[in-house]
Amino acid sequence: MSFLLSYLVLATIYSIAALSTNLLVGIIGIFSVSQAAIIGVGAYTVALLAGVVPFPVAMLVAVVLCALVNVLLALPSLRVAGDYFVVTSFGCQLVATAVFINWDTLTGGASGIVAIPAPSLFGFTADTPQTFLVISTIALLAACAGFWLLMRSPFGKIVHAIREDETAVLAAGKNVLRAKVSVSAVSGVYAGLAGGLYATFLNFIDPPSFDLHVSILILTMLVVGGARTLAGSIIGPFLLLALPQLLNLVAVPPTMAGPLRQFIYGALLIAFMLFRPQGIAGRRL
Amino acid sequence: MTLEVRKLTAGYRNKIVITDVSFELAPGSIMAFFGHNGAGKSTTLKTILGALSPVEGEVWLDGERIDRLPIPERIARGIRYLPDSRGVFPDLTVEENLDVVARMNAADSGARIAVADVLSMLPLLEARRGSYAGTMSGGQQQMLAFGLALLGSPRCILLEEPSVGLQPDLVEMLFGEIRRICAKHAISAILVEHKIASAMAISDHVLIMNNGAVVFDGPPAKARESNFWEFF
Amino acid sequence: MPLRQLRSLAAAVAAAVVSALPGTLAHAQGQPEILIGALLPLTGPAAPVGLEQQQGVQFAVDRANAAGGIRGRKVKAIFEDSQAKPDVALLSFNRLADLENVPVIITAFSSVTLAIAPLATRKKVVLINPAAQSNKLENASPYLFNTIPLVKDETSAITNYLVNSLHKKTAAIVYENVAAGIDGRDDFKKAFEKLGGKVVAEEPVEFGLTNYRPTLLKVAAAKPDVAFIVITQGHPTFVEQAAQVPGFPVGAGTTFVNPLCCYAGSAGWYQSAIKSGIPPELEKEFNTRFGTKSMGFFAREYFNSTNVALKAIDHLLGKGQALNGENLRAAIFEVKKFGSDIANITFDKTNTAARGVDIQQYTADSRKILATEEAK
Amino acid sequence: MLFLQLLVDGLVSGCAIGLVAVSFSLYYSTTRVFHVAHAGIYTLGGYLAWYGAMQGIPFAIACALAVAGAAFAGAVIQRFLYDELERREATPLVMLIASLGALAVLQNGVAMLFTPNILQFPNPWRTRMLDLGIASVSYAQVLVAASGLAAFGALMWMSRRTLLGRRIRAVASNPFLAEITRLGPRSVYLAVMAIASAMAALSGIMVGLDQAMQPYTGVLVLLTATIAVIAGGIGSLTGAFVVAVALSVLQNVALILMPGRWSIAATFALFVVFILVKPEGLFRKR
Repeated sequence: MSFLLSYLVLATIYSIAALSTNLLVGIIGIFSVSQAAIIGVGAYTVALLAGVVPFPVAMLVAVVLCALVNVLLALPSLRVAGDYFVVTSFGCQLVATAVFINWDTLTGGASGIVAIPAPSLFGFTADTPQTFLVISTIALLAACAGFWLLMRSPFGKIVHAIREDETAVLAAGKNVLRAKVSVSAVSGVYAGLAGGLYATFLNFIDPPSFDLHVSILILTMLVVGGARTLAGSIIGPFLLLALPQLLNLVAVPPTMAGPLRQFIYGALLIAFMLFRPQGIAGRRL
Repeated sequence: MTLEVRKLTAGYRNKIVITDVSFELAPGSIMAFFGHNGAGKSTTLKTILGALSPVEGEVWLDGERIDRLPIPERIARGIRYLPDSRGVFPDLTVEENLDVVARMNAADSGARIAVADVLSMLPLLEARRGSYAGTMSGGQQQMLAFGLALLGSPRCILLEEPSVGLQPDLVEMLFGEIRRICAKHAISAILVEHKIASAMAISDHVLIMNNGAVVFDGPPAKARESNFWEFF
Repeated sequence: MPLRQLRSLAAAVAAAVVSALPGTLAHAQGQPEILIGALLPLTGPAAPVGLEQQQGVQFAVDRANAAGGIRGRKVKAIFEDSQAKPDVALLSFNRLADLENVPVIITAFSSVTLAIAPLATRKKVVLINPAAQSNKLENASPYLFNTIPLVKDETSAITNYLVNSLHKKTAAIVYENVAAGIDGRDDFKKAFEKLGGKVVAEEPVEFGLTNYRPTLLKVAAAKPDVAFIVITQGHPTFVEQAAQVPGFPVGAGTTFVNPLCCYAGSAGWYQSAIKSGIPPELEKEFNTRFGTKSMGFFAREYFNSTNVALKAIDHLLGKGQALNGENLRAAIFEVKKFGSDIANITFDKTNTAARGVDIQQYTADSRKILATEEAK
Repeated sequence: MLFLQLLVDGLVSGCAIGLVAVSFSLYYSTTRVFHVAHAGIYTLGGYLAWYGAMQGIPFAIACALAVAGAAFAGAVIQRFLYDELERREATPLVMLIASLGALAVLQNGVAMLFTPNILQFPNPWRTRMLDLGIASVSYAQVLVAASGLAAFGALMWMSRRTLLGRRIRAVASNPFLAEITRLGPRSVYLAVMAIASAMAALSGIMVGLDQAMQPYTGVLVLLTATIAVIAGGIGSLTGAFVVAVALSVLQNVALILMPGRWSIAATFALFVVFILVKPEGLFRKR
């Protein structure tokens, strides 16, 4: 059943991506639509390094780089808030996609990078969905544990307070800047992790794998699953990745199938926002 | 009685702020309304206006029960509200401010006060007709806000801290206008104010609240003698 | 969402699942259907192309069934949406391979095909690529068959003609900023410069956008002898806007630009074309079936490639062998020559078909063949 | 002259983007809802007009019907989505996500109804050329520019001179006061949405007439427009229009110096820098 297994692998990878987005959007309230760009940075880094250095080293470099880039992209939110930042974030996403496509000496351009080696660790190579699922599940569990600990820490409480009322936290003498930067960095680490796993699982990456639609898909996963909670970031990806497979069972004319699926995604977003904005297992947005 | 508030209990989500508030207001009379921050003054005014729904109690205006009506319906019957700030449309000129409100309320039966009346009542506005409201001083904006509240056929004006940010001479002038216009047009007013002396000077009636309950209700003379000032 | 609504939603989903089940279970009884998979971009910006490809596949399947099926067995095409995205395609591939157990999958788009090629090798599923031309497809998988020459081969044919027969010395390149366009750009540049030509401008157009004017103006301003065009979408609009640009040079391209033909604005332009014919009665049948005006390049190639798969399956069943990917791969090499009204495709040791290439020139309402370079 | 032709083409496309920018700005500054689905309305307008034209309806009438249809669609979104959300006290984030949902519904609804193919209008006159001396433009381009300028002018006039215009500005600048002075903010929102949708649709129709249409192109147009709105200064209609035209001209003319493949990225990178340096926009609101 490698269909089921590869579905599970992708769902775990997207869960890590959703956690990354959750940290920014749900936890500190930076509405980012450029998470796919960060995941892309992680994926390209690992793809380029995978054959050169051992897998864990490539992963480490990707994770650090992503943390840096994510902090850099989140910085404008300190200066411009709300809808302004959404547009800035859109802009960052488009710039990233253009770089992936046009910096072709490094990224392979629009044709992407093929034959990325599967991850190998202590002589054990994860080149099937079965073995990869072990790696991706461990990664997801680690990410969940990190998220859980972060939320329970005193630091997590400050972060929640910032989303509720930033000025009050500032007035209380807490370091808002440090809190925001730290959470962005953790979010970047998660994105790098997701990107590295994605590249080594698919063995192939190209710019559209990290474009605006992917950012919005991850956001949709987060929203449907439920923002601000751990469970939401996991339920969402598992559900939304399964949905197209379910829809395949419904008899519709093949020409309609594709737009219909996107149509249903849209309708789902509307329905959730109207009737259950906290998603399936989240808290009030 | 223009306004009767009977046993009003109201508040926000899961939090009752005022309990059992009752008072009456005669036509043309001004009620000074005092109390600490958080005593329930604003909540009372907002419940009369309709921005909050009462949990219990009733509000009557000119013999009609209005506490279940939506805000615009209450405005149509003569309730007016002057917020403590942002009482004007900053992107419109003085004339446009008055014009748009007057025209949207022109269909009311018995609309008595027109734009021209307001301009003659508040000559300061006449001089600034073409200015954008947002560019005017706080005092001028407060005058305009008061003017907007007068348009149509007001019966009862709820004034929330009208003196905030005004120079003392302007406060006296504004309060004088309020007194004069209310008397002339038989409009009643509730005046929430922390400039106690100035407010008392133009009031017929004083209401003091503490912790969501009315602790004093009587004429200004009696209020001056009472011991409720320890609350302030 | 109130519980009641949730429940009715769940009921609707369940009903849909149940109603679809008989269809998927049908082949479990009696003479089993022959299933072939097709992984096409049915949504997103690439959907117009995907839908045309889908019609081609469906047309071949319909005709096979109308003729009594393959050795008495009905054929069914199972379509999966790739959205032209590798990760979506990966899941769809696994669905087709694991759940439906198809021996062969017809693919589209270089990125998608490249992403699933390693899996196809591992799972022994034949991939047939009828239209993607990325050079990386050449050695992507022993199970991948390209029924179309890759971009470098076709490009060299038209480039030869431009330089040697038409004596063009300078060229500008207008390319779509996606894999196919970029490959085309690079291959043309390499081939053209090798023959002594000079590329004076390289200008991209964004996929899915329809304002070509700034690009066209810039190309015209470079005053090249010829403009090499690599776009896969929006051809009529492209010609229309090129005609509005004074001094726009004569255009040239490969099979991709087939639909540029036959407008006043593109009269005199050249293209190479993978030799592929279409009998008028077949095109008419296609048009009646799908309500189209012509059977486009993608429809033809996907129709033909589906027939390649069916013919190999027929060969396999004729030998009494089990229908699986491994046997099918061998069968394709055994059959070797797949002749049809549309094209003669030969797999001679390599996985990429050798096909003849025509050099055509357009008039305002038709095209004529100037030269033909036969398959080597 | 390459430069002049690029300049003129940029001005023409700028009028179309300007119209989207102005309508987005009008709606955003009045309601503070970041209405991403505006891109879907832009797309819908073009397809409705195309459908009318394909039925043999004269272009002007098809255009009018499509504009009315788009205005109606916008009003439906306002009434049954944004109003409902506001009643539920939804946060801006929830509104934005719902709007993204509405965008997907509109784009894919159009794709399902009219196919996702690139479609062209059947009217033959649209490609005829007009020589302006310094540059030449198609009849359709003339219509793009003329409709953009006319609609912008009409909006400015409406905003200054009519009761509705004053109500809109009043509601935009102080919604609570508008509620308690009976200016009817809800009906103003509905009217603003209808007007904004009509304008976006007009732009979508004219661009579709000039170039061609695809269900998914509206997003990039809207993004460029929102950049113009923010750079122009939120609430300044003139700012939005002027910056949109300037942006379009800049994108076109910059091609002389820069490879085209970097132009979209350059625009957005420039914007990100701009927003950090001057977040209040170029045209300060009074």
